[in-house]
Amino acid sequence: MEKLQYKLENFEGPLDLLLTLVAKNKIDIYDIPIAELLEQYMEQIDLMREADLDVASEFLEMAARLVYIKTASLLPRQEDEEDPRMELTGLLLEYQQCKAAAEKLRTLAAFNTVTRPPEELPADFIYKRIHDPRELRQALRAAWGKGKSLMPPKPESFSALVSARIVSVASQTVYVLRTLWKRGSIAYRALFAEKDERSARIAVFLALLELVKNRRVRVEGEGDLCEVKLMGREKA
Amino acid sequence: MRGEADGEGEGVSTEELAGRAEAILFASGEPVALDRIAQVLGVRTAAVEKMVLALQEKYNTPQSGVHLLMLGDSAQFCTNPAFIEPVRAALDLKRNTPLSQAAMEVLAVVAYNQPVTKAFVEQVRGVDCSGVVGSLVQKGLLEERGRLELPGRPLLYGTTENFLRCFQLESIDRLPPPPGEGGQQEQEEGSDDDGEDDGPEQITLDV
Amino acid sequence: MRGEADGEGEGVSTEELAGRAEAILFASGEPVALDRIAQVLGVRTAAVEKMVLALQEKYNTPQSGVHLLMLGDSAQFCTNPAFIEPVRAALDLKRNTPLSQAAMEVLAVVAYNQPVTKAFVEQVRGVDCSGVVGSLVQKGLLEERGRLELPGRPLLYGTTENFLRCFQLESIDRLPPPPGEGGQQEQEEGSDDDGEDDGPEQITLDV
Repeated sequence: MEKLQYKLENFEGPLDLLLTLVAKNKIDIYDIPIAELLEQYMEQIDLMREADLDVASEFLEMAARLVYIKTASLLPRQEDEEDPRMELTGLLLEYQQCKAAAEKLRTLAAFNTVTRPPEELPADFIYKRIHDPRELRQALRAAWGKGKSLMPPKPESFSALVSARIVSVASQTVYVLRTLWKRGSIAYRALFAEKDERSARIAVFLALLELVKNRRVRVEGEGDLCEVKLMGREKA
Repeated sequence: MRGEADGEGEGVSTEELAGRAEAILFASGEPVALDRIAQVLGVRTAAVEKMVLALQEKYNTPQSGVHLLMLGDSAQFCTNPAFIEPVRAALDLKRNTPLSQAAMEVLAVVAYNQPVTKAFVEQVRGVDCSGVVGSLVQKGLLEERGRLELPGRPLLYGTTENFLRCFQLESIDRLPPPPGEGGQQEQEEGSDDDGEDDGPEQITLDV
Repeated sequence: MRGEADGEGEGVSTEELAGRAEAILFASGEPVALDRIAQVLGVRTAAVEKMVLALQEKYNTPQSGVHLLMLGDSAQFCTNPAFIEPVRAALDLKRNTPLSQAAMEVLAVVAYNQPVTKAFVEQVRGVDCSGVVGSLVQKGLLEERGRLELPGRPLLYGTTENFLRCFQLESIDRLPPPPGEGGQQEQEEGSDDDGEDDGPEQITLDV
């Protein structure tokens, strides 16, 4: 086979290099003489290394692949078993098509038109969507609990640091149920609205989990619109 | 094609020169000095002036979507001002995204308590609301309503006519009764409405 | 303003509607979907198609500085390609550096197989393509098209309207038929006309 001197940087990748070798040696892509191709491929890689250049890992990976294919093709094969070289053939054909398609595209490329930047119109920000007024009520409800739970702690709440009262989950189970018996449902956040202490809030949360697990209450909706409902008794 | 750019106006038809001027004016979003066009086309400024006049005659009709303006010694294409509204509608709709939950909450707090300061809204929601309030003002849903006579003279905010339109309210009195929760604010006006069984007392929590 | 967005095309003359469409296309600068124009003008998309055809007839002459392109389902104004040099000269635009071989290959794989993942492109080319894909997205030639519902939910890529413009295609269907399989380079030319059955599925790999 003819000796070739290429620079690897000139190739788009291992497939490109292989295709070049195939073309130069007029190799039948459907019946690749894998041993010879491997030999030539390795020569190129070695040349690169001699030149002290970094060989991209993809090139080494392909070398390993070729070695594998070569080994596999030496082994006896079942009749229905595929020629291990076929996978390589497939890869090369695909890449060949890719290159051909790229050439076709290149003939179309024009870059000969210029477009205009969008005109800077004074923006009209006025809101125009139509809403149901009840959304406001819902939003107010959602907003209300928030401040309570997110505002900076009141001075009293620091006393808890000293007295560290532990709030029991049981007491908060009673609290949740009692609230729901009265009301049937309540906004999730509102449940926590008056619970300034962390331990109380945790207890309410745990109580809620327990009640959900025991199918006493149901939590519906998501985010700020989340509602807690008593099960088995719809709100009158 | 290449040579022409360095400018010999000769040998090129007047129509083609006008087309080049048109292309240059179109591609630039900004006003282009006639001098500059003359230089590129390799013709006198007076010739460019003529072209621009001819282009104006072609473009500046009431039905045309595009007009050509003279601004001093420059020319600029712009949208026919008569069609600014459909243009806005086509390009601006992105700005009309639905209100976020945060915006809705701020709006609700203001609507039910107006006029209120931003600090009040922030206290209720427990988070900074400057950005949201600003954008609601920009959207024409909130407006400034003077200042509170307190240290710092904070601005007061209220809802607008546009707010009433968006929420299909004839007047601000027609707001749905506020939910009773949270215990303290309900005195304002809401819970007097009968049908609301979530009155404030029902939410009273035992701590 | 409100009315037009919700659309009453009636009561407005065809010329005025065409003018509005022209204004929208002009002001946008970018490709505008005909659907969108139809929605804003309150007419059917078919009517907008007609307007665009009429505008194309008016604009797309050899002497005109401005052309109207159809790009997929969108339309966009741009300069007459014949006048690119004076436009570049006047606006100080750099000549586009031609796309690298790698970029052309990536574009080709995406164009013929879109939407595709980067992994697919890399499989065909046998090399990492992250940098190239990124720069093509930045150049506005490729765009993200959602994610594939597979582990890792990889991003999908497709070509843009800008790609269509730069490659002078009215729609992606107008890509030349893909080069056939079995592909010694010479065969491509032949397979152009008859080789319809070498459809893109033959480039398709299982990812």
